[in-house]
Amino acid sequence: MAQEQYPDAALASQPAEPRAARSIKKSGVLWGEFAIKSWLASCSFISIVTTAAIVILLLSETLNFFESVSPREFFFGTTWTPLFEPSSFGVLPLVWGTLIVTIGAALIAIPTGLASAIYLSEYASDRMRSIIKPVLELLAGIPTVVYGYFALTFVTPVLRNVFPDIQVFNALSAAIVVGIMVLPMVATMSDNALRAVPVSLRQGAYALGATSYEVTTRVVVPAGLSGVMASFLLAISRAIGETMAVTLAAGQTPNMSLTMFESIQTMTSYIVQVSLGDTPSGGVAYQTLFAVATLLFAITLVINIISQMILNRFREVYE
Amino acid sequence: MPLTTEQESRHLEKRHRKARIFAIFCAAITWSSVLLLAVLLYQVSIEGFRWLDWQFISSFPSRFPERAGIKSALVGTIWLISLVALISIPVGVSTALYLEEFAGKGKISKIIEVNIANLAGVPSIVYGILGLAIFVRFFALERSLISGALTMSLLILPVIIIASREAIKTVPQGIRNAAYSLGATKWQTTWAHVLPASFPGIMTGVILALSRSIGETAPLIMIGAMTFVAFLPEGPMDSFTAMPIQIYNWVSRPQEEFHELAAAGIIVLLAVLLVMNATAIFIRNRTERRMK
Amino acid sequence: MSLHLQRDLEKLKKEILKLGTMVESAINNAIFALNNREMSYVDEVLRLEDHINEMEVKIEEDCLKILALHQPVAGDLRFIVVSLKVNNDLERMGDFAKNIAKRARELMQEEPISTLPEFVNELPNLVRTMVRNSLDALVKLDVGLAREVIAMDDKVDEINRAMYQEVTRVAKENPSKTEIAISLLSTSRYMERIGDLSTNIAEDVIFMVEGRVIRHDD
Amino acid sequence: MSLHLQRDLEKLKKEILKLGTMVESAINNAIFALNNREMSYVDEVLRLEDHINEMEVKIEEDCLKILALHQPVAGDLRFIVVSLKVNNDLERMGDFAKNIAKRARELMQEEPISTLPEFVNELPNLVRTMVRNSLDALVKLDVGLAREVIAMDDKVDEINRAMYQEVTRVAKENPSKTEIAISLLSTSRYMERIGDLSTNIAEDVIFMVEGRVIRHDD
Amino acid sequence: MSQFPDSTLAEQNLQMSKKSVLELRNVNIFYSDNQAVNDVSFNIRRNKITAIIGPSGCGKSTLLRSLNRMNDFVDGARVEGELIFGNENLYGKEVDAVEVRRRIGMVFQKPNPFPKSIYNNISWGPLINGFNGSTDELVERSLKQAALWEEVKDRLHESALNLSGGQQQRLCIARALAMEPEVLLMDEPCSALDPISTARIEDLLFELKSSYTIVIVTHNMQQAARISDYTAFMEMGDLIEFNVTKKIFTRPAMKRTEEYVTGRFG
Amino acid sequence: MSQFPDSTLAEQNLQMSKKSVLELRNVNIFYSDNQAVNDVSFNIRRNKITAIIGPSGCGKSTLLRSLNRMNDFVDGARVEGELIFGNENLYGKEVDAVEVRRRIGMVFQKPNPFPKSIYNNISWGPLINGFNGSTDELVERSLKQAALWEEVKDRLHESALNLSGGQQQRLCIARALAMEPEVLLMDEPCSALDPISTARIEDLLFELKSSYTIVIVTHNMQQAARISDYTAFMEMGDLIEFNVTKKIFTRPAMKRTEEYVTGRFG
Amino acid sequence: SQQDESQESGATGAAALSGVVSLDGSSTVYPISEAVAEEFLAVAPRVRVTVGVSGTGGGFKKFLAQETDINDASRSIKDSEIEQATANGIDYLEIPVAYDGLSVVINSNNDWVDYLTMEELQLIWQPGSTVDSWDDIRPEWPSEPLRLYGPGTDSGTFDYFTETINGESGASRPDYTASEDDNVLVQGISGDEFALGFFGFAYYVENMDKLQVVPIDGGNGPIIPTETTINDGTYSPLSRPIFIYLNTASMARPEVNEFVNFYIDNAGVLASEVGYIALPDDLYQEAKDKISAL
Ligand SMILES: Nc1ncnc2c1ncn2[C@@H]1O[C@H](COP(=O)(O)OP(=O)(O)OP(=O)(O)O)[C@@H](O)[C@H]1O
Ligand SMILES: Nc1ncnc2c1ncn2[C@@H]1O[C@H](COP(=O)(O)OP(=O)(O)OP(=O)(O)O)[C@@H](O)[C@H]1O
Ligand SMILES: [Mg+2]
Ligand SMILES: [Mg+2]
Ligand SMILES: O=P([O-])([O-])[O-]
Repeated sequence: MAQEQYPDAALASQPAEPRAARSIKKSGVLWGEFAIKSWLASCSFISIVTTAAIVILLLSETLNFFESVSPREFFFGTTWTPLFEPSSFGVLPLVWGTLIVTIGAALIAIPTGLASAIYLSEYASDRMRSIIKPVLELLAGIPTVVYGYFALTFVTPVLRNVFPDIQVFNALSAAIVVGIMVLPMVATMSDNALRAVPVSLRQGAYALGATSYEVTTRVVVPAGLSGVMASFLLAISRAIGETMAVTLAAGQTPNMSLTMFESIQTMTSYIVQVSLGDTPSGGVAYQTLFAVATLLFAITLVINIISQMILNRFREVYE
Repeated sequence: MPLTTEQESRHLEKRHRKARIFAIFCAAITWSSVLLLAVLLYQVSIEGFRWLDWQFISSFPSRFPERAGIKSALVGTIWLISLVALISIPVGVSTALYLEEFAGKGKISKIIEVNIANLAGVPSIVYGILGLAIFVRFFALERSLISGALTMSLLILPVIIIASREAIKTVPQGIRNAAYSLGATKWQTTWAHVLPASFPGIMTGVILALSRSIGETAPLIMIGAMTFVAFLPEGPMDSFTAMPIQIYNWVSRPQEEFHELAAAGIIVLLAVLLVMNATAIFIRNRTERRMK
Repeated sequence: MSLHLQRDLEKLKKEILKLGTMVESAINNAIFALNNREMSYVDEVLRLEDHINEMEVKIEEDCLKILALHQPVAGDLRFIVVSLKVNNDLERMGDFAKNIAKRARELMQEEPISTLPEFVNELPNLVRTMVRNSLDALVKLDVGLAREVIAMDDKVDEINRAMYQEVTRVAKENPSKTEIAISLLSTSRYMERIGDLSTNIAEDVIFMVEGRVIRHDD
Repeated sequence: MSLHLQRDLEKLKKEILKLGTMVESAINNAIFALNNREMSYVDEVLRLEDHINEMEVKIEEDCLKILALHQPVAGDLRFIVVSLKVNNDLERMGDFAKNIAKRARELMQEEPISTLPEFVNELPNLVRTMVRNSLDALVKLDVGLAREVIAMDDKVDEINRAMYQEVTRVAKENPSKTEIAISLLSTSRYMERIGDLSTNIAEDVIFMVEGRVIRHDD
Repeated sequence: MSQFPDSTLAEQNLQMSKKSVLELRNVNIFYSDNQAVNDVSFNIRRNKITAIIGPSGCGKSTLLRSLNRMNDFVDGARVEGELIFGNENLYGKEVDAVEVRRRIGMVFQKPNPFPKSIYNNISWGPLINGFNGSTDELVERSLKQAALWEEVKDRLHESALNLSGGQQQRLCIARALAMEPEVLLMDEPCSALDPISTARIEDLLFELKSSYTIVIVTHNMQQAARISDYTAFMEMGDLIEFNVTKKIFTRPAMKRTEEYVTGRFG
Repeated sequence: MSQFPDSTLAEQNLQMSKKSVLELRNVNIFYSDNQAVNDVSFNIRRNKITAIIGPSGCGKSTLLRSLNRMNDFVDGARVEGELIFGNENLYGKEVDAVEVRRRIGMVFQKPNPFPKSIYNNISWGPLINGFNGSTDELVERSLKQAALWEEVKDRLHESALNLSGGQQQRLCIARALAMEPEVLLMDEPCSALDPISTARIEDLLFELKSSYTIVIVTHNMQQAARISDYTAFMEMGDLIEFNVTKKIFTRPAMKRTEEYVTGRFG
Repeated sequence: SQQDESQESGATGAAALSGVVSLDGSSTVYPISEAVAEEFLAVAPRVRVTVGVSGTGGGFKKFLAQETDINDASRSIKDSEIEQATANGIDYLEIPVAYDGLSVVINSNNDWVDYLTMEELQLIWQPGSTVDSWDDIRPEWPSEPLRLYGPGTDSGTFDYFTETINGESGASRPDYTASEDDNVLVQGISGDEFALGFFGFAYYVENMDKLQVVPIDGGNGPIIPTETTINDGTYSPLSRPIFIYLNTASMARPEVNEFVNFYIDNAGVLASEVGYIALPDDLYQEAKDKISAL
């Protein structure tokens, strides 16, 4: 009988009609439940605290920086030589360097990553996929320093055979290795997204007499676009934030060169240069680090907000 | 009556050709990515294999390449990764659970969401600066394993949170309803059903996140992980070194032998990564199979 | 609702009406044959009766088909069940028309005897009206008309009883007319039965519309 | 299959059988009353007839319920449709039993006349057998038995025709017996009709088992 | 507005309150500002199967979920009016929703076994609710009640996900029964199943009603017709007719009910 | 083995081959080593609706998919025997599966519109197949045929995913019709829909059969009964009975068919 | 939590010492500190010596936050750092430990450069320099583009080079290929026929097969950097001392004291082992004196 199953002090004295006797009223506050919820909530506040800490840390020094350097020079200047004498604080070359490496990496990682994802989800057998996917994931775990040297000792020499006048340090090979580095992210996440496209859609297309090419490019990829875009954006974020490989491969020459054959400097590589280098703290030169980091933070924030908006748009379309 | 007319079949032939070319193209791209990895591994291993022996694993760093080893870095990395896992997995998964299961769909969760997405794009070196300021200096944890682990945890938390949330989202609502309708509280439901069911997806995030943290150099240097450490850390408050730092250091030495040592170090690092990923994938597959 | 079911129900309705018309005309012909001693009308009735039988089987099969294929409920279901019964009733009306026609054929051979005027005029008219009205009530789902039909039945019974008195009187007075008298009594009974069956149909209509069984209410 | 449907079908079957038993006993009582001039049996028949009517309404409602709630097909559906018809037929047998009982009551008042021995013995036996066998055939789904019932109907018709001859002869010879003769003829006709209805039931059994309509096959 | 045709009241002819487990009195349910259920009142009889039918979106599921406060998990859902269960209003301030759900079980449209063993699927609910008897017995008894014991007794510790759809649904029923609920709510429990499994579950419900009170939402009118004792017909949030099932399907009191059950809608 | 009871042959009473679009002759279908369909032979009549019914797992879907070579996408699936379509064996070496699927359309259990506009959903198939007439007209014609035009004509360029389930399924039918197929295969096309949408689609099929040949797999026997002209009953991969639908549901020739349609199985 | 277990100093007592000695700072000095730490381990196995690499500047930050005992520095402490030290009340001691020669190098295929003068170097590297082809330096040299390589602006090497050549630390033309990693520069120059660059002497020594070093004329004729020329000061303007800075307060800890002494005793030998040039002995002695004076 029920009252034997669910021992309850109030119940023991009323064996006659356990069900009617038992009340559905609350017996007290659930402290355990409350404590757990508080713990979970506080965990999620860590991200807010982290962001706040980053912002405070970066902004305080950045404000100091703007006391000595005019925002006009910083945002619109085209020469970045904060550590030279005479120094100059136009951040555009760094932004430009970041831009071309990111774009280059995206141009490499996105098409190839997507093609790989298509291969994995549409053509490869399950066995093949279960082998290739972890292999690609391994590419994501290789230390970035290693990628940097890979660029210098393998990619650039290979490139030289094609473009003899390419410099030793160049944006192109940096973009290539960063592209390789984020490729697994695009490939595996897009693969997940494409596989999430219901089989029924593919069947629907095949049943209309479509070929595999038509089904993939016109139905599956558009249908999985939301997840695919998410992977692109995450990959781009990662490419923007990538540090060591770029520093090693692209050199550290702030430069607004139009070709990718020359050495450039990205914002991240400038941040490493200053923070791991020789610059004494306190001076304007040191504060540039924070100004650049703040700008980078702001850029990634804007990209993220825009991409959230884009993603939400796509989500609405494909439910 | 033939199935197709002459003109139709010509058109069809064209479409078939396109499809074939596309399939071959995609396969070629994928295999060249795999090939690239092979080239990379080959590059690394021809340089490093010569040095890869027990002596290398079991020795501390040295100025003599033939005596130098990766022991302290390897142990440091294992310590670091374990601590990072201990810190970041519970916190990350808790955050994900909170956002998916407990928080409403209000402004605050939206803000937290954008926040986390944004943190995923902050360069690692900035986390280094943050870790130095907060853990090393403010909390006076010094240049210890725990400072490194906390910093690294902050760095990878967004990845774990985002992946875990996606995994939790895929848990069918039906399972929750089933538990609630049995008179379970929210936490009982979450703990007994949502969490186990989303486990494989969470593991994927953990793999990606820990892989990233195992190879990160800059933030560790920033918060002051050592390079030469000739002893093994015994607790989280000890100073430490880690494999990427050791590798970075060797690589920037003038002597060719050290470059080769670096390659050997990379092989060890990849092996650790492989073991870790394999374990995680194994656990993931096992739970996945149990779920199926 | 399914067009298919709607179509099938429409078709069934039409068939029932057609059967009704056939039965009505068989009854009319039989009565005409009886009153006017017209042999050709007897033949017509026999021919019709064959068609009525065929039609009845077809309607029953259609009802079965609709039940099996569309599984109707509520009003639709009642309509099918009523159709089954009306179908049955109409076929029996046909049978009685045939019987009347047969008696008419027998009576043609004999000298006519004088009988009640109600039997010659009122009864056939009453019965014909009942049949027509019951079918009308079915078509129009007119409960009022159905109740009128039911009310008419009393008059029919009354005439039939009167006929019995009259016929026994005739037979007793003139034993040689006994066969004719019995035949006439039979036709009267057949007409009374047709009236009864019309009453059944009317009751079924009420059941169909109101969902209430009233046939044993009296 | 649904236990629910199975249960309802079982119940329906039982009810039909019960109705059959009631009808059979009404017929037996009516014939007994007729042959043995037993007034109490007449009353019993009238009492039974009331129950039969109630039962018939109930069975029809149950059939409707099963059709509406379970939407049976194939064999089950045919069973319900046959039940509807058998139900109807049994109720009419009940009506005829009542009529026989009423005639019996009339005849009791009068001197008995001698009539055909077949009418007194064979016809009632035949009819009773037909009723019982048709119900048996229904219960056992015994097509052979059903065909036997159908075959017996010819004999019944024959006796009925003989009775007509006999009755007209008696009435002619002795006009004062005309009423009695007509009453006797009526009871004979009622029995013949009961036989017909048994034949209907037998035909329905064949339809149910074989899915073929045979009633107008002759 | 709810409608109680006279004929129904006449037929029921019993003291409702004694026979009723749950009484709905002027229940209104809102999603934010949209009203999904309008002023519905009827009683759910003990040891009977009550079916709720009606066109898609008429509020069947909403109403059903309100009966064990599963609506609490739907953002913006709000229930007004009284739902009396054992002298208490389910939505009273003092009432513990967790306890309500323990006492009023639910089975869902898609079978949703936990990805655990068959045994654990059944024992989990009672265990978290403090059951300390023999779980072996409990599991056996529940599975027997759900007519699943024979099929699974040799593999109680295998994953519940290896069962067929129909078996899974019966497992879900067994799981709900293990809590010994007073009322069992079911939202289209057979719509994901093939006809054989559906027939099994319908038979099961028929058996269960001797000990439980069952409320079932179904799109399948034939199913409602087959298994239920009472049927509530809803349309656009209104209770159009609540009646004995036989009545609803042979001679409904309301024209709209007739139109719906005969398929003449829209 | 397939069974053609005499009564059927008598009733059909026509030159089959002229009236048949597809002829199945001793069709066997295997999944790797498991045989899912055993030696099935029957003809699919032009401008008729043929329903395939049978218990879960009896091979209905497998058989249906074999009719337009959708089985090609199932690993290990193998079809033996002859499926004659316009004098050619569908599985002949010379036959192009893409072309087969163009001529024999298919509609699936769950509505699966492409996440594109309504207009593009319809025009896509013909366009990739080299259609070069007026797509506007094509879209309008197809939507009208699928009885959807009135409901969507003002929002042709909105996403098809905004449609209700029933509308989506009709869109999928329109999409298939736009290819002007000779045969339309449907695998449980209404099982995901509510009764109102189901009724709409059934009505639609009824209209369509004047111009198309339709083969439908359904779990819902009432549906098969309602809409089809011929019914094939399968069990464990065998074709037990192929007959006029009315026969199957009033007096099936085979005992097992009777048992199945009356619900006495297992 | 370290405790002094022995107050004694000297080799015999060292074995009993325990505690932590932490070094951080320049990557240039790191190899020497590592070598010292490694050797020290042999005499004082229970002392935990840690050496970090966070650059001279980064190292000073930690040093001035009293997080380290010793800072490796490839340049002298700067004014801003001195101010901070005073503010934090830190007393420190600079100890030179070795010389690092700056090598000016060219591609091994370059057959026209025989030597460069300090003036030419300044011409090339000064801020606003317009020299971008070899014949801008000397007209007889080929009219080919001149591509420059050098350490990143943030390294001690760069500071020293600019100070020496251009007269002001950090004053340089910015349009050269920069990398913080000298190995990377080696890669660059060895792959570029028209390259000219400079970096630490140790990296030249390890890559002599790939590059040519340019003799520098500092006024006394072209001199090639070698151990000898650096050690005796003849390769004068472009060789610099590298240092360790010690927090004098830490010297109170015997293990630090012991370590620093050990460092100075062995710096010369170990420096040359890892590619640097030992200081003249008297400089080491001077350092030892300063320490004992504490
Ligand atoms: N979570 C929700 N938020 C807002 N509105 C809702 C929500 N759930 C349901 N509704 C709305 O409430 C109404 C009733 O929905 P409900 O799900 O109860 O219908 P239903 O009768 O169960 O329909 P179905 O038969 O399709 O399951 C619908 O108009 C629906 O759109
Ligand atoms: N891809 C497959 N690989 C192996 N076996 C399969 C595959 N698909 C189906 N089968 C097997 O083939 C048989 C027939 O399956 P099929 O899907 O045709 O049945 P069905 O009649 O459509 O059933 P349902 O009514 O459940 O859809 C089943 O035994 C099934 O297990
Ligand atoms: Mg619902
Ligand atoms: Mg199927
Ligand atoms: O690391 P450095 O300060 O020597 O460049």
